[in-house]
Amino acid sequence: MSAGNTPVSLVLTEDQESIRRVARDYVQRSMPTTHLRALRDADDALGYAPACWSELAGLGVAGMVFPESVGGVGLGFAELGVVLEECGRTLAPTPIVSTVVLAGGAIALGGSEAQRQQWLPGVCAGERVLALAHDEGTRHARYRVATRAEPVAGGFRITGEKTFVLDGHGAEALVVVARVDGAVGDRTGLALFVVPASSPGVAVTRTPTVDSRNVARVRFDGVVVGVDAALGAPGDAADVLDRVLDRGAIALGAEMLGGALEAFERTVAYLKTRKQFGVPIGSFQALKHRAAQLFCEVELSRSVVLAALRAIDAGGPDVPVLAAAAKARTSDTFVRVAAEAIQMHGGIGVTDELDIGLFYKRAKVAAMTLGDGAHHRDRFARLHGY
Amino acid sequence: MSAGNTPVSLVLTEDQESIRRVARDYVQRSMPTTHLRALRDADDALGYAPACWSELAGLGVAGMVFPESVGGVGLGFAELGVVLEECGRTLAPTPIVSTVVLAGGAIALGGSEAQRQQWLPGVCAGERVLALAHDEGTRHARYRVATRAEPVAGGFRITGEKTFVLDGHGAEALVVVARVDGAVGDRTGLALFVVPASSPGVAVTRTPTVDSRNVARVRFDGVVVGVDAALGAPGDAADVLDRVLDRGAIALGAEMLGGALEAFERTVAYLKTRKQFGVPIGSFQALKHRAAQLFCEVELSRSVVLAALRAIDAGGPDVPVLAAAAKARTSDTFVRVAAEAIQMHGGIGVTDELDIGLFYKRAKVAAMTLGDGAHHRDRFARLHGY
Amino acid sequence: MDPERRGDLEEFRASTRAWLEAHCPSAMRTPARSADDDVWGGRAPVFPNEDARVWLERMAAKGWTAPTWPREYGGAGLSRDEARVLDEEQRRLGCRMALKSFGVWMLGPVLLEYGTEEQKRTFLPPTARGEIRWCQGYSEPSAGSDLASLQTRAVLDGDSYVVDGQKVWTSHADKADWMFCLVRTDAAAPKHEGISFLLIDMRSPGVSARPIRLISGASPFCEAFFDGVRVPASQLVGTLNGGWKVAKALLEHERALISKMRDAAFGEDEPLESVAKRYLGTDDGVLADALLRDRIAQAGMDSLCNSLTLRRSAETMRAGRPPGHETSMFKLYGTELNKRRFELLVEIEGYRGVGAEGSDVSAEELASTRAWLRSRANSIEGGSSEIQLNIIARRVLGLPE
Amino acid sequence: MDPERRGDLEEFRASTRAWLEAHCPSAMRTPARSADDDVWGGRAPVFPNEDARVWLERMAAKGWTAPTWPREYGGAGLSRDEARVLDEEQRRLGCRMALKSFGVWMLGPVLLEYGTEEQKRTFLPPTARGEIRWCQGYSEPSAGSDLASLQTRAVLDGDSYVVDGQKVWTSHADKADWMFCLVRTDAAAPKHEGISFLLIDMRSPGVSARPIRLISGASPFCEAFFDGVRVPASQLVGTLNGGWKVAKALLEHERALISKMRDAAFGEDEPLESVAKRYLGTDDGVLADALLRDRIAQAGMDSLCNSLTLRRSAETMRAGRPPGHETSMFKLYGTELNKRRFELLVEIEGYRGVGAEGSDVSAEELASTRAWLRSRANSIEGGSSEIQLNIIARRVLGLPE
Repeated sequence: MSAGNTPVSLVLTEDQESIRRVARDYVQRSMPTTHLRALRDADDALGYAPACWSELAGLGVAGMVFPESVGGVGLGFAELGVVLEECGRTLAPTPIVSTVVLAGGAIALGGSEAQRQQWLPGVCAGERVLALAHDEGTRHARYRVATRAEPVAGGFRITGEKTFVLDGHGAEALVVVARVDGAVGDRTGLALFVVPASSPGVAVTRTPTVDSRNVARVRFDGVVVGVDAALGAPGDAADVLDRVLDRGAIALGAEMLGGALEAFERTVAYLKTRKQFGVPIGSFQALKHRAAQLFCEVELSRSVVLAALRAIDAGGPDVPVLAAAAKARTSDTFVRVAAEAIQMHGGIGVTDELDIGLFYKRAKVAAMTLGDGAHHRDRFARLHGY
Repeated sequence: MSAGNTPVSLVLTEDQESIRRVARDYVQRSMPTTHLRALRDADDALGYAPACWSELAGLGVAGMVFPESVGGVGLGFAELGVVLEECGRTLAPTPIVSTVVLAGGAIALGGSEAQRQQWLPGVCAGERVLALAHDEGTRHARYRVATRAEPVAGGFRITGEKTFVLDGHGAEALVVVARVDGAVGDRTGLALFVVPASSPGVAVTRTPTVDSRNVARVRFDGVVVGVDAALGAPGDAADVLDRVLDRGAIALGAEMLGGALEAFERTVAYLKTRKQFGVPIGSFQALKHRAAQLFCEVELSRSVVLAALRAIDAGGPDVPVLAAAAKARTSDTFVRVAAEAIQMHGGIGVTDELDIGLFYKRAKVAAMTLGDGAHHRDRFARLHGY
Repeated sequence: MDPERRGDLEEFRASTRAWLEAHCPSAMRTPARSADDDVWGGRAPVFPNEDARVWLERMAAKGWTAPTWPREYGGAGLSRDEARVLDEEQRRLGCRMALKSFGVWMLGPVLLEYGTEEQKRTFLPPTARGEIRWCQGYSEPSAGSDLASLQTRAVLDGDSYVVDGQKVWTSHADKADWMFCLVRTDAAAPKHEGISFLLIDMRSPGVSARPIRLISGASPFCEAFFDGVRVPASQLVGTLNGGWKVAKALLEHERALISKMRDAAFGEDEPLESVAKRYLGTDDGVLADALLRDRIAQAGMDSLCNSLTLRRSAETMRAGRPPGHETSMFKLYGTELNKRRFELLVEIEGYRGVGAEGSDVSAEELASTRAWLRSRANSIEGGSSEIQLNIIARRVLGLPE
Repeated sequence: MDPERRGDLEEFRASTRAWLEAHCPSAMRTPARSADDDVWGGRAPVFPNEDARVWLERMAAKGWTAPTWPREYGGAGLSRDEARVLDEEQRRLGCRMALKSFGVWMLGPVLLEYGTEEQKRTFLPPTARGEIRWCQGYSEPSAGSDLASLQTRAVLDGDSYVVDGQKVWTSHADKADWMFCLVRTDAAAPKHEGISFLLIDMRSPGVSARPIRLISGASPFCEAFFDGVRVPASQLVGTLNGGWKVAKALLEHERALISKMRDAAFGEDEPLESVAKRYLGTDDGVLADALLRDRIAQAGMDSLCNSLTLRRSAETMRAGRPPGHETSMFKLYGTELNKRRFELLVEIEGYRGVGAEGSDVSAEELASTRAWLRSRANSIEGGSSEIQLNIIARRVLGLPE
């Protein structure tokens, strides 16, 4: 990022703008916020609509970041980020982050050609939903893995419990982070295994969250897998895990950017129309100043998300730093914008009837997912050696 | 502080109100902010005016919290706090905190009757200025004492360097915190010694601060003192030190409350008179809301300072918690109020001609002195067992 | 306080304590477990158990459900100091509140000041006995913070007012017997001068109510609709078009109530640090997360400072000195503190703090999630934080309009 | 950018690099140690050394002190892209700025747009050569953020304006040769419509200037006084009473300049974390103070995000799309970041960050203390943060007046 470089541009290309138009058309038409409400009110077991996911896959979304050799479109995260931002605007639930970015990413980055060919074409076609089973406690922590994978004849026996597995309740297979060596918290000794959800000893419990999505608790009770289930060499998975989690943080950041933009724009529109004391409330200077400050925060979020998405595609060494900055900033900004949106909407802002509360709930849950602001500031500092 | 108690009142008594009137009359007349400016512009070596200190002592300020048996007035910290608040309003520099509260307090709380009789009557008369030599690094830390006191025949040999010794450059004697046992950071093994500044091996360097006061760096280079220099049993001084530092934090908090009140009131007055765009700037809602928020912060500061001062007098077990809360809150509030005062005054706020900058500088230095907000939140948490 | 009065007060404390110990059923000395344990009275009262009914009857018979009201109106005629002692002694014993009542807390004081003798005799005694359950008809959809721009009309027709319009944010309108209500009686007058204060029987034809769902789930709030509702003119409180004065007086009582209840609520909850120890663990006795620890300490300190300020304000009033317009400060700061507390709680609980119903979180965790979402409304309801800041700026600081 | 243009640009980069390597004296490739190393030019220029004089002469001869100005006015006629390349190549080599000049940065662009041909020929070439040192006469004591309420009067008398009044916050007024100045030429008109833009020779009889002392110590700012100063009418820029348009255009340049210089300044300072490691120490490679560490990381991230946003804005403009009113955002955020940075620096240094002159602190510590105090003015000067927020709210968000 230093001066003198000619880094990738932060302006959308015309192709990216047309991807945005297509995504926006689809999402606004087929997955507006009423879509999320319908799933919620039906207490939907999946938390997303397979039909919509098929249609999105048909538009190339599921295979966007994968090469044509596995059935993908061969575009990049810059393009996927545009789609995620549009999904964020309507809080549209999709398995993009779980299946494409996290689990699919782990297979793409860590798997053999055979494993890639086994799993990714189905992902690109929108036919296979996968999940990354990583976290174990009440919050995200990169190397805090207690789940053990013990060598047995011809494979490993996996024992442990995973929490907050995104889309884990509907996944066909789980990419499990387990430990073949070392102590909880160590970066070394980690391994990734692809485990079909139907394997004996796998128990998946759906745990719906307040943002009307579903995550899962997954127990592995001595689940035996073959050596061919391992992505890369067991014990050396940290590099792949880091890359996958960085990409997940950036992708989720793009979705959150969309949510923040939408909540902010709806609020500005409300400030212009809602009248109190005979004038639009947007003419009150205190609210104006707060809105202007939010604008700055949102714009800064947009820049760092764009830069982080492009850094993935460019394969630059700055991906980890930008991932930390993007997730920290979008987490803090989305929560702040949504909280202010409620306050500025006044009474109706806290009713379930208005969408604003949905944005607030999503902001808080998404902020915690894959690490909140404090988590990523810690990581940013470590990456800078302090 | 629990419900059902009948705790000491937080309302000033009539006697306390008259002490306030006397203090205010004197301070406003003899030590307005021009007094501090004069000392600053003359690069005054002491940083306070001995003549004023004599006059304040004559009004009973120096002896206010000491019993009549040592020449004191026999009142309490509630009364001294009122005086400190008035001094804070004009940024009047006095050795109250250094001599009366810290060093004098150490002798009163930790000394033998002989030591009390030796030092305190002079303190009460305003004739003796003392200082507590405690901190060693670049910030306040209660038990981070590396200065050693090694037993020698008939006494101790003290070696170490102290920083930020309030009024240390003009003190006749120093109450030194040294370690007879244990490691840096231990609460055990501490001792307090009264060391005349003229002792061989004592080197005092004045280190003026940006708030136009003076503190000192004091080196003890194998300074030999007799056993009678020790306040209490060497090694067991932590209890006295804790009480002294709590009192210091509360007293300084009272002074900072005065500064915050004054900076705030001057700003509110300016908001009413300064016109921009044809109207008083105090009619702009964004500034109004910020002023109203500051008002709340200042009022909360006032309550906790009053409660803490009274808790000292009542000898309650809640002094440490209230000291931490009072110093944390006044530190944060004074800095915030003074920074906002500059911003709301606009251009003239950053000129040396206006007093507002003096309040800001004082706020920042006083906030660091005896522990800033973060320091006291840590302490508050420890006192609550977390 | 002079020694004689103090002596009387200690005597009152002793007798109060003895009475409470003798008459408060033991089941009523355990903490309420949920809102289901609250007793609101009314025509069709709901009691969680028989003890709750007995406890209300005994307290009402003493006049202690409305302790400072005159005896002839169902109160006990206690002084402020005596009422405080009664309150302290109930807390000491852990007594549940015998009656929750907007009528006692909010309507009563203004009826005592502005009501006719007939209104007082009609409404106060049954209110104190918990036989009338009241709701508050203030807010309207198009009014919000600008309460005085309310549109619900009342037109005099013979000896009745005919009321048409809609209220919103009316707590328990679906369960209340009567509503105290602001209506516009002069559309041509400046907005503050055309408002009147009416008491409306919720059984009147044309009244309907519908609960509002909040982001936190079901709520006691309702929309209430008035369609040609006839209200006897004798149910006007204060003068025609003079309702704004009554309304403001009542708002002061509401604000004081909110900050008082907030303060009380704090004491009952498990301290944040204790929750945090369970979820985050400790190193050497110190919470393992330094950043959350700092914020928990900040919240603890601010809560302490807020309580001290409430105490100072009460003492200032008791000392006979004029209080500032502090209710706005307490409303503002108390609600912001509460929001901060629940945000912290959810962050401490992490993934377990954002579970929805049907998840495997505990009842306590689910309750904290709901409380967190519910708390977002604290800085909006009862006069938004922005309104409180305006009031402080204008009335306390004297900043120009 | 099309490939051909890109090729040209790379050719320009190569030749520029070669020229700079050949002509920039080696002493001019070391970082400036203090403001004393700055070259401001003027009638009586002060150079820190002979190399600085040579460097200015060489750059001025190339037209590279004002690279985008047309050649006939002393510039080099470079495109924006070429100027950026020149800038990048100078940074790459670590070249000092050959000339600091309000004339080049602020006056030049508006003179090119609004000046007469004679004014351009008279003032631009010597400005580009560093022979005229300019100061900016905008602010006035009673105006502040309400710049347009300025009071300094200019009355036409024959072929001269007679100027009376006072300016404040005029940087280097005591050292400048000329001032570009806003004056009121029609007291009866609405305030924005009675303002004109004048160029005033500071040697004119009746002009005086006095430096202002700030909370951080001595400053380049002055008060400037005008007592019956005669200014030839030919020195009016733009139309009579049409000065506000010129003034606003110039303010845009100033704001862009401030955010650009801020951004540049960041790169030069030692990172906060590196200072923090010295003062706070580390445990296992991690800064020992978790709370300060978190704030340092936040500041680092925000600074990164701000730089990325500046880059995005520049790229948007280069891509030929309309930029937003982003200068206000950059002014606002950049100055708040700078304040935050120096507050953190002082907190990191602790007691050694608040030493006054005469204390035993190091020169770096003293400089950081001064920079911290000086930074308090950042959010006031050049349009306060409040003004920027107003602009964003109105022009970017379209919120009503």
